[in-house]
Amino acid sequence: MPYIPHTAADVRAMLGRIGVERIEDLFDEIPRALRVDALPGVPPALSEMEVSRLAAELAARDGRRLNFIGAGAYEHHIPAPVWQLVTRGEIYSAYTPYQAEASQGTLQIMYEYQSMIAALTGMDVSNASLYDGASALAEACLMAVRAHRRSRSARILMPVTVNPAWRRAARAITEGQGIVIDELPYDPARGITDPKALEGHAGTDLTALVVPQPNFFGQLEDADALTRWAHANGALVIGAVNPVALALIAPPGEWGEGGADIAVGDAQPFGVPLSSGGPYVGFMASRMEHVRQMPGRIAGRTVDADGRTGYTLTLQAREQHIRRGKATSNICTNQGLLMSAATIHLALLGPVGLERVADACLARTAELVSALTSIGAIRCAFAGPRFHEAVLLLDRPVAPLLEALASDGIVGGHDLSRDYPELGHALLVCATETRTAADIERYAVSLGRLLGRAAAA
Amino acid sequence: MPYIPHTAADVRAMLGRIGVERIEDLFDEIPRALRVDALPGVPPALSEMEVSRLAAELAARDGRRLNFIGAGAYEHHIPAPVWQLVTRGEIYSAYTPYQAEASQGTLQIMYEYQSMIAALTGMDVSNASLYDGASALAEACLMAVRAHRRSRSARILMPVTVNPAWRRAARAITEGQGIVIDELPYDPARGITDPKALEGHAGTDLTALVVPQPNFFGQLEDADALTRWAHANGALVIGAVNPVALALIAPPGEWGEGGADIAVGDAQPFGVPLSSGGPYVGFMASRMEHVRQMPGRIAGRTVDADGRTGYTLTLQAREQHIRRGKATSNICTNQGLLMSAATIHLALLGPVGLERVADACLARTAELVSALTSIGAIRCAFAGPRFHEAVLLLDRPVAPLLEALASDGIVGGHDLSRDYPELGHALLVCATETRTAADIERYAVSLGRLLGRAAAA
Amino acid sequence: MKKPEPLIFELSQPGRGATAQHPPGVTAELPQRLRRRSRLPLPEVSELQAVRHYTRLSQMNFGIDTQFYPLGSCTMKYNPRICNSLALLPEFLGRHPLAPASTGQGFMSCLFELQEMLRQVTGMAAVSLTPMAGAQGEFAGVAMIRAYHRARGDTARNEIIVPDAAHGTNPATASMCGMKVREIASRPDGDVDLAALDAALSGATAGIMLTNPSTLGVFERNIVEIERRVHAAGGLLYYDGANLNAILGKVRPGDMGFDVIHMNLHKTFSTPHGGGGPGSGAVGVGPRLAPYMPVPVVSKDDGRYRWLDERDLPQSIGRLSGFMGNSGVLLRAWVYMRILGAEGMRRVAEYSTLNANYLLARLVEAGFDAAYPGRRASHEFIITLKRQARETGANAMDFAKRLLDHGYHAPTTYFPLLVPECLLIEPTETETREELDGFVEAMAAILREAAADAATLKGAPYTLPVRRLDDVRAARQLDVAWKPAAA
Amino acid sequence: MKKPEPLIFELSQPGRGATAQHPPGVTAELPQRLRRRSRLPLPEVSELQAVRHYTRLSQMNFGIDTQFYPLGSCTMKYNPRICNSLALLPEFLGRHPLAPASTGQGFMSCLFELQEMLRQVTGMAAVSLTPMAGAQGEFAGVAMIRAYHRARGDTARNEIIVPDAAHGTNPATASMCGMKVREIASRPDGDVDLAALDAALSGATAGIMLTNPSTLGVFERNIVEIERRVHAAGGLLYYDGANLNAILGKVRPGDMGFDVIHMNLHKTFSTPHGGGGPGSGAVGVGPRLAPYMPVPVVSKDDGRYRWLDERDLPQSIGRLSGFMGNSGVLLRAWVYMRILGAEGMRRVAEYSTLNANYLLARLVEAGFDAAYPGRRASHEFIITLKRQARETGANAMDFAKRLLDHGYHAPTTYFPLLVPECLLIEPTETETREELDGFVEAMAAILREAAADAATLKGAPYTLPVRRLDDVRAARQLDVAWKPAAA
Ligand SMILES: Cc1ncc(COP(=O)(O)O)c(C=O)c1O
Ligand SMILES: Cc1ncc(COP(=O)(O)O)c(C=O)c1O
Repeated sequence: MPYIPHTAADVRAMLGRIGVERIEDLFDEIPRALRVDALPGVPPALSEMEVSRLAAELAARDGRRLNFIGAGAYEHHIPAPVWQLVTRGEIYSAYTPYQAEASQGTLQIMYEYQSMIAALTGMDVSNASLYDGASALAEACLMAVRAHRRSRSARILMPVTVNPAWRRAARAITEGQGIVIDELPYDPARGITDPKALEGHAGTDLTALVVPQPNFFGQLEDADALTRWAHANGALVIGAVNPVALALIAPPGEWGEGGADIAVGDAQPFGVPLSSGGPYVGFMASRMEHVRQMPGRIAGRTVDADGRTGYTLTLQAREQHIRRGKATSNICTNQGLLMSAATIHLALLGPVGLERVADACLARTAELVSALTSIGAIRCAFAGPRFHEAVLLLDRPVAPLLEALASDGIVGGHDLSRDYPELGHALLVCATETRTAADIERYAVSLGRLLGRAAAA
Repeated sequence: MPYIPHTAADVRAMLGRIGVERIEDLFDEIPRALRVDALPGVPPALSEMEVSRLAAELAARDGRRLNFIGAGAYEHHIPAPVWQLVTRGEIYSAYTPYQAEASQGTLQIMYEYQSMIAALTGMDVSNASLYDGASALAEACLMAVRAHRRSRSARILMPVTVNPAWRRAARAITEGQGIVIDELPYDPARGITDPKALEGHAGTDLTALVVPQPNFFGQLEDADALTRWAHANGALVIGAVNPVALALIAPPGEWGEGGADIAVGDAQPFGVPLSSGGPYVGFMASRMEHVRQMPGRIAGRTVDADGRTGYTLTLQAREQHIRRGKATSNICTNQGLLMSAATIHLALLGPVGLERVADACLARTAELVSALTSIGAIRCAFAGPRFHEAVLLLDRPVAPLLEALASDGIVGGHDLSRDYPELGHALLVCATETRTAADIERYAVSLGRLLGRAAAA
Repeated sequence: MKKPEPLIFELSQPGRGATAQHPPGVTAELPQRLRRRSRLPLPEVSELQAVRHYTRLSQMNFGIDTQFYPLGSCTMKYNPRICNSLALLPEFLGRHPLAPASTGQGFMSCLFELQEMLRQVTGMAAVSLTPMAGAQGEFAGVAMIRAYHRARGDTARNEIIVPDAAHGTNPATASMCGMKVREIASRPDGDVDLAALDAALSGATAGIMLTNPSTLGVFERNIVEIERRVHAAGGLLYYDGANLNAILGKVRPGDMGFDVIHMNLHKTFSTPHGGGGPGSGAVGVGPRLAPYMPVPVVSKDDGRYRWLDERDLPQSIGRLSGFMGNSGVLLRAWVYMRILGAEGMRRVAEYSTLNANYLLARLVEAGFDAAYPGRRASHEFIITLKRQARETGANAMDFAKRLLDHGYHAPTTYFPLLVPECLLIEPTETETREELDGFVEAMAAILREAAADAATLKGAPYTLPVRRLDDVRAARQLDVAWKPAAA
Repeated sequence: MKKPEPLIFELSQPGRGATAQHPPGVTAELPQRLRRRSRLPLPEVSELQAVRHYTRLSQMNFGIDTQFYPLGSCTMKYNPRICNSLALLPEFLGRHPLAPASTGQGFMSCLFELQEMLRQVTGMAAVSLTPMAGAQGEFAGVAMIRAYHRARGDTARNEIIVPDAAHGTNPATASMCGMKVREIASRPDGDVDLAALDAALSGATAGIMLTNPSTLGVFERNIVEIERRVHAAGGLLYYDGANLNAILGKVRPGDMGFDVIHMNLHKTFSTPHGGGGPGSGAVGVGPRLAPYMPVPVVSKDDGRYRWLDERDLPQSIGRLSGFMGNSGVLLRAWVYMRILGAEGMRRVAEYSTLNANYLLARLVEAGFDAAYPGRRASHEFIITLKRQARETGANAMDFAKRLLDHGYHAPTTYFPLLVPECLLIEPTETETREELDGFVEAMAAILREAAADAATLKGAPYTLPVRRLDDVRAARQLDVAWKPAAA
C-alpha cells in the first residue's frame, strides 16, 4: 500500500482497540445512500518507476527552448545551493510555523526575507509572502482602501501599462468589495503613463494610484512625478515593481518626496524557476504606519523565557484564524517555500551580485533590441529608458512567427495583439543575464530567416 | 573571489597578526627558482551560470538512450528519496567518521549497511565499502592469501566467466605481491565453468577459487558444486556476486556445505546510477574468522560513557593509519556516499521489493532474448538458467550494429569480440525491471530493420 | 556552548560575496535620475556562509521528515519525494508559462488528467486548478456563488452562512467577497443545529460554507437534510474540502449535493507545506456554477491541449493569478494521484480514519476527554483539556509545548474556537501504529507531569533551540525587519 | 526525553514496505536448486519511516555544511553545490560506461579538459584519471615505478623510502606493491634528514614517497637536493599530492623533479567527502613513466574523444577498476576547476596559506605550542599539547572531544605519529576570519578549562548525540552486523 505502513497485524490490533470489526465500520455515520465504493474514472496505481518514466517522457515531449519571454516571469540563473537547501526535509515538509519554538528555522528565514524585501523596496516592513505578483497587487488595492483614512471612493487609478493579467486579477479579486478601478492610458511615444491622463482626476476622491516600475512594456515610468502627483491629490501610491530592477533603479521608498505607501511585486526572479507558471511568490511591503492593515503572515523578533533572541509569528490579530470575518485578508497558506528560496537566492547574490544581474539585464536587452531591429521590418515601439523588456513592432501577425520560432527551438516573446490591439503586430521580448551574445545572434538569425531577411552582422 | 570569503580588510588584519607584509611572503620557504606565477594552460574562470550552461550543453550533446547493457553496471530504478537524502549536507560534506561522537549518522548508516550486506550474502561480517566490484575482487584475492593459513602457493583459480575487466584489475592489483592467477575455461554449451576444468588442479596447493554468480555471460554457475570442490581441495571460495540476484538465488553463505569464505561484488545496483562509470561501491563480506584480514573500514556498535548505544570505527588495527606498512590494505577513502545510497535504497526496497526487482530482471531478460532471437539470424549462445544478461550470437560484426542502434536511440549491448573472440560475433544484452515490453519491442524492431529482417510479432 | 545562529546580515562583511554567482560584469546605461540613491543593504556573505547558515536554520525546524506532526486540519502526511523530483524535471522548470501551447502539451496533459481525477473524486461537473491555496479556492467558490445569483438577477442574496466550527478562512473569504457572514451554532454532538440553520436561512442567503467532516472531526450526519433546506431556500452549498482525507473514495461532495468545493492539494494530495506554502486550492463545481469558473482551465480538443480563458468562458469570475496558478504544486499532486490510483485513494480514507479512531481510543484510555464522545473520529478528532486545566492549571498550550520536548510536533491548539482547551489531532494515514503509541505514551507522561509538577510543564519547552517565546512583546515592540546600524 | 534513533531493522514490521518502490509483480522461472533458502532479513519499513530515519541520522553528523571542520590533511573546504548539480545531470547519470564513445563525447570532453588542467597545475607530462582515491593513486604510482625499473631490467630495486611523517597509505601502498618500506626520520625543523636519506639510498632503492608540503605542515626546503640525490641513486620520486591546496599555481611537482604524483580531487578540488568517499586519485607522470599509466585514459584525435586502453598503452600497469574510475567525482572536479580558473587556483594556495598562518599565529598568542616554531605554515600546521598534557592531564583527545561541544569539528589528532599529543589543523581557504577567531576562542576556553577542571574536559563531549564512546569494547566485543533475533 503506497505510503501506508499498516500491516495486517496492525490493522487487527487497532480495530480491536477501537472496538469495531472492520475498517468499513468507522464510516457508519455517513448516510449509506451517499457512500461510494469505487472511483471508476481514476486510473489504476503506478509504481514510482512507472510514473517517473511517464513524467520524463511527457517532459521530454515538451523539450527545452531558448527563452525570450518575460511578461511577468523571468529567467535568471538560480544558484545551485538554493533548491538543494529548500528541499531539505526540515524546510520542505514543515507547516506554517504555528509552534514557534519548533520552527525557528522557518521563522528566522521569514524575518530575513522581510528584511531583504524592506531593503530592496526601501519600505519599512514586509510581510512573509502573498501568492504571486498579481494577487499581491489586488491585496494592495484592498489594503489601500483600508489604510486610507480619508478617502471614501475606493477608487484606484491603474495605468494600462500594468501587466494585463495583474489588472484582470486585481479586478476579479477586489470586485466583491465594490472597489472601482479606473484605467489610465499611456503615452504612445514613450510607452509610459501619460501625466496628462492624470489631469482629469485631479481633485477627485482617489484612494490610490498604482505605479508600475518598470512597466509591462519594460519601459521605466516617471515614478517620481507620478508619486508627487498622487500624494498632492490625496491618493496613496502603490508601487508594482520588478525586484531585480530595484538593484539599479530608485525603489518605491525613494519615489517622490516621501516614497510610495505600498510596494508589491513578484519575487519569482529570486530563486524561483519559470516552472510553467508557478508557484511564484508575491511580495508586499509598506510604510510602518500601515502595518496593521497588511495581509499575510509576519514574523517578528522577540525573546524567550531565558531572554534569548527568537522569532515568532506576530500581529496575528490581522489574520483570519483570529479575526475571521474581519481579517485583513483570507490568506492563510502562502508561498513559504518560495519565500525561503528567494531569501537564500538574495543572500547568495548580495548587493553586488544583484546589481550585476540588473546591469546585465539592461545591457542584454539593449543588444537584443539592436539585433532584432537591425533585421529590418522590425522597429522598437517606444523610446526612453527600459529595463529588460521591449516592445517590437512587426510587419505581420506575431502568433504564426512565434510558432515557427518555437519549432526552431526559440520562444521568441509574448504576442501583445490581444491586450494592446492598438499597437498592431506587437511583440514583447526580454533578455536577462542568462541570454548570451550567441543566443541573441541565434534568435536574430532565425527570425531574419523567417522574415525572409538576413540579420545584420 | 569564488568560494573565498576574505575582504581586503581581513587580509590586512590577518597579515598584520602574522607579521608579514604580503601573502606572497608566506611562500618564502619555497626555493625561488621553483616558484611559478601563473598557470597559462588553465582556462580563465567562469561564473556558475556559465559553467552550468556549458555542462548542460555537453550533457545534451550526449543525450539519452534506451539502455540494454549490463556487463557490470546495471540500470535500476532508484527511489527518489535516496539522492535527496544522501546529498544532504550532513552526509555529503562529512569526512570519514574519525570523531565518532560527531559522526553518529554516518557510523550508524555504515553499521546498517554492513548488516544488510551480511544479510544479502549470507555471510557474518561486511566492511563499509571498497572502491568497486573489480578492486573488491582484487582485495578478496589478497585477503584470501592472508587468511589461508595452510596454502603457500598464493594461487587463485579464476574462471574466464568472471567479468574481464575485473580479472584485469585483479591481476594489476595483486601482481606486486606475487599472486598467481590461473584462468579456468567455460563449457561452451552452457557458458558456465566446466567442472572438468578443475580436475587438473585437484590436489595442488590452491589458495582460492573465485565463483562468479551470475557470471559475466549472465549464466548461473553451479556454485554448490564449485564450492564443494574447492573446499574439498583445501581452497577458499570467493564469491563474486550480483547483489540483486541474491534476493532470489542462493547467496555465497549457502553455497556447498559451509558456504563461501569471502563474498565480493559491486553494490552499484543499489541506488547508484550508471553515471558514466562511477563512483560505484564495492562490497566485501566474509566469515567471522577472517574479519581481522579484511581490508577497509568497519563500524562497530558499542556504548558511550553513559551506557548509551553508539557506533564507532572498529578493528582499526587492520588499517593503514595504524598499521602502516603491515595493514591489510592501503585503502583509506572508500565509497561512503554510495554506501549510504545503497543502504537507503535497500531500506526502501525491503525484501519484497528486492525480490520483485530480481524477478522482473529474470522475466524481462527472457522476453528480450525471445524477442531478439525471433528476429532470425540471432541465436542464444548458451543454454541453462540465467539472471539478467544473455549472450547472443549474430551473423555479422557487432560494433557497427551498435553504432547504428545508438543513432536510433538504443544502446544495444556490449560487444564481446575483444574479450571472447572464440564466440564470434557475440553480443551481451541485459534487461532489468526498468525495461518495459514496449522498450524490448522497440529494440527488436530497430535491430530487425538494421539486419534487414522484420521482428516477429 | 553553541552560539545561537546569527542573522545572515550579522554574518555580512563589506566586500565579501558568493562571487561564483555573479554574472560577468557589464556596464549598462541608465539615466541618473532613475537610479537608486540608497545603498542596497543586502548581506555580503560567502557561499559557504550562506549554505552553512541556512542548513543550520533548517535543523531548527520540525518537519514531517523528522517528526510526527499531528497538526489537526493540516494533514501533515508524508510528502513523497518523487513528487518533488518529477515536478523539478528541467523541461517543466524551464518552460515559460506564456510559451506557445504547442511547447507544453506534455505539461498540460498532466494538468488535464489532474482535473479529471479531481472531478472523479469529488463528483463535480468541472474543475479549475487555478486557485493558489485553499483560501483562494474559497474565494473563487464564493465569488462564483455571487456571480450565479447576480446573473439570475437575484442581487439581494448577500449572506453566507458559516457554522461556528468553520475554519477562519471561511468567514474571511465571505467578507472578502463582500458578503455578510451569518454564524450558526453547532450542537453538542458536533452536528449543525438545524433549527439555527432554519433561523439563518432567508431570501438574503447566498449560500452556506460547510466542512464535512467538519473541523470538529465528525461527519455531519444531517447533510442530506441541510442540502435540502439550503437549496430550498435558494442558497447554494459550498464544501470546504481543504481536507478530503477522510472521504476519498468513500463519499463525494457532488453526491451530497454541493455546488462548489475547493480542495487543498497541499493537504489531501500530499504536496509539501514548505513552512507555509505553496498550496493549491483547485475548485470543483456542479453544473450550475460551471460557467463561472476562474480561468484559465485546461481543455482538450482533438487530442490537443489548450488554455481556456475569458474568451471561452465569458461569465468566468476571471483570473486570480498572473498565470495559471501553482503549476509545480499541481504536478506534484498529479504524481501522487497516479501512484495512488483509485484503490490507493480509498485507502487514504480508510487508514487515516483508522489511525484517528485508534489514537482517539488510546488517548481516552489514557485518561483524556474526547470533545465529542460517542462520535466516530473522521481523519482527525478533538480532545479537550478543560478538566485538566481546571484541576492542574496546565492548559492546552502547556501540553503542546511539552510535546515538543518529547520530539512530537504539537496538535492544533485552540481551534476550533468553540471547544475549550482543545487539541485537534490529525495523525494521517502515513504514520505507523508504533508512532501513535509513542505519542500516547508522551501524552500520558505529560498528564502525569501536569498532576505532579505543573510548573515544569508551564516552562516547556526545554530542549528546543529556544524556550517559550514572548508573543506579547513581539506584537508590542514590533521588530519585523533588520535595519543596518546607523553608521 | 527524545529517544535514541533505533536501527532501521528495529523499525521493521513483517509485511510493511515502501510499496511505491516495488516494480509491478511478475513471476520468473528459476530452478529450485539455485534458489535462496534463507529469508532475506532486510528491513520492512514504510517510505516515511526510511526518510525520517535517515534524515534524523544525518542530523547527528557534523559536516562542512554545518560546522567548521579543520581536520588536518583532509582539506575540508566548501564543496560547491553546483558541482553536485552538474554531475547529476540526467544525461551524465544515465549513460552506461560501455555505451559507444560516440554517445559520450560531451562527457569525455570534460574528462579530457580535466586531464589537461591537472597536467598544467602539476607540471607533469601526462595524467590518468582512473584511480579511485588517493591510496589507489599511490598504488598506481608505485606500480609504475616498479614497472619502470623492471622494464629496464633493474629488478633489484625493491625498496621505497618513506619519511616518518608520511601518511599511512604511503607505506601501506609500498607493501601492497610488494616493496620493502624504509622509513627515514624528519629533523626537528620538519625537513627530511639528508643524512638519513643518504643512508637509506642504495641500489635497492626503487623510489621515495614525499609529501610536500609534508604532513608536518611545512614545505620541504631541501627538495632540490633530495631530488638530485634520489635520482642520482637511480631511484624515482613519488609526490603524494593528496593535498595541493598550499601550492596550487605557486610551485609544481613536475618542476621539483618528481616523476609521478597522485592528487586527491576530493581534497584540493573540492569534491565532497561523503562520510568516507568517493574520492579520486588521479595520477600525473613525467616522461619516464608515461608509458606505464593505468588505463583507461581519454585521448583526443581529430576532435573525437576515445578511451585508450591496454592496446594503446601496452606497457600500462593495467586497469584498477571495472570501468574508468569515479567519473562523477571527476565531473565535480571539472566544474570546480572551470569556475576557479587559473587565477582562482592560485588564490586557493594564497588564502589557504593565509588562513593557516593566521590561525597558527593566533593559537600561539593564545598559549599553544607550534610543533615547528619558526616555520611557515603551509595550508596546515601542527600544535603539540605535550606541555598541557603534562601539566593538566588533558591530552589532545580531550581537547578534540571538547571542541565538539563548542560546535567545531576536531582537528586531526595523533597524526603525524612523530609529534606527541598533536593536533594537525587545516582551516582551508573557504573559512572566514570570524570563524577562525571563534575557533581560537574555543581553544582558549578549553585551555582555561584544562587548567581549572581537567576532569570535565576528560568527560567531553556532553552535547552530542552520544558521550565518549568505548572503542576498546567495540573491538573486544565485536558487534558489526545486526542479526535478527532467533525466532
Ligand atoms: C478546513 C480548512 N479550510 C481552509 C483552509 C485554508 O487553506 P489554505 O491554507 O490553503 O488557504 C484550511 C487550511 O489552512 C483548512 O484546514
Ligand atoms: C597526505 C595524504 N596522503 C594520502 C591520502 C590517502 O588518500 P585517500 O584517502 O583518498 O586514499 C591522504 C588522505 O587520506 C592524505 O592526507
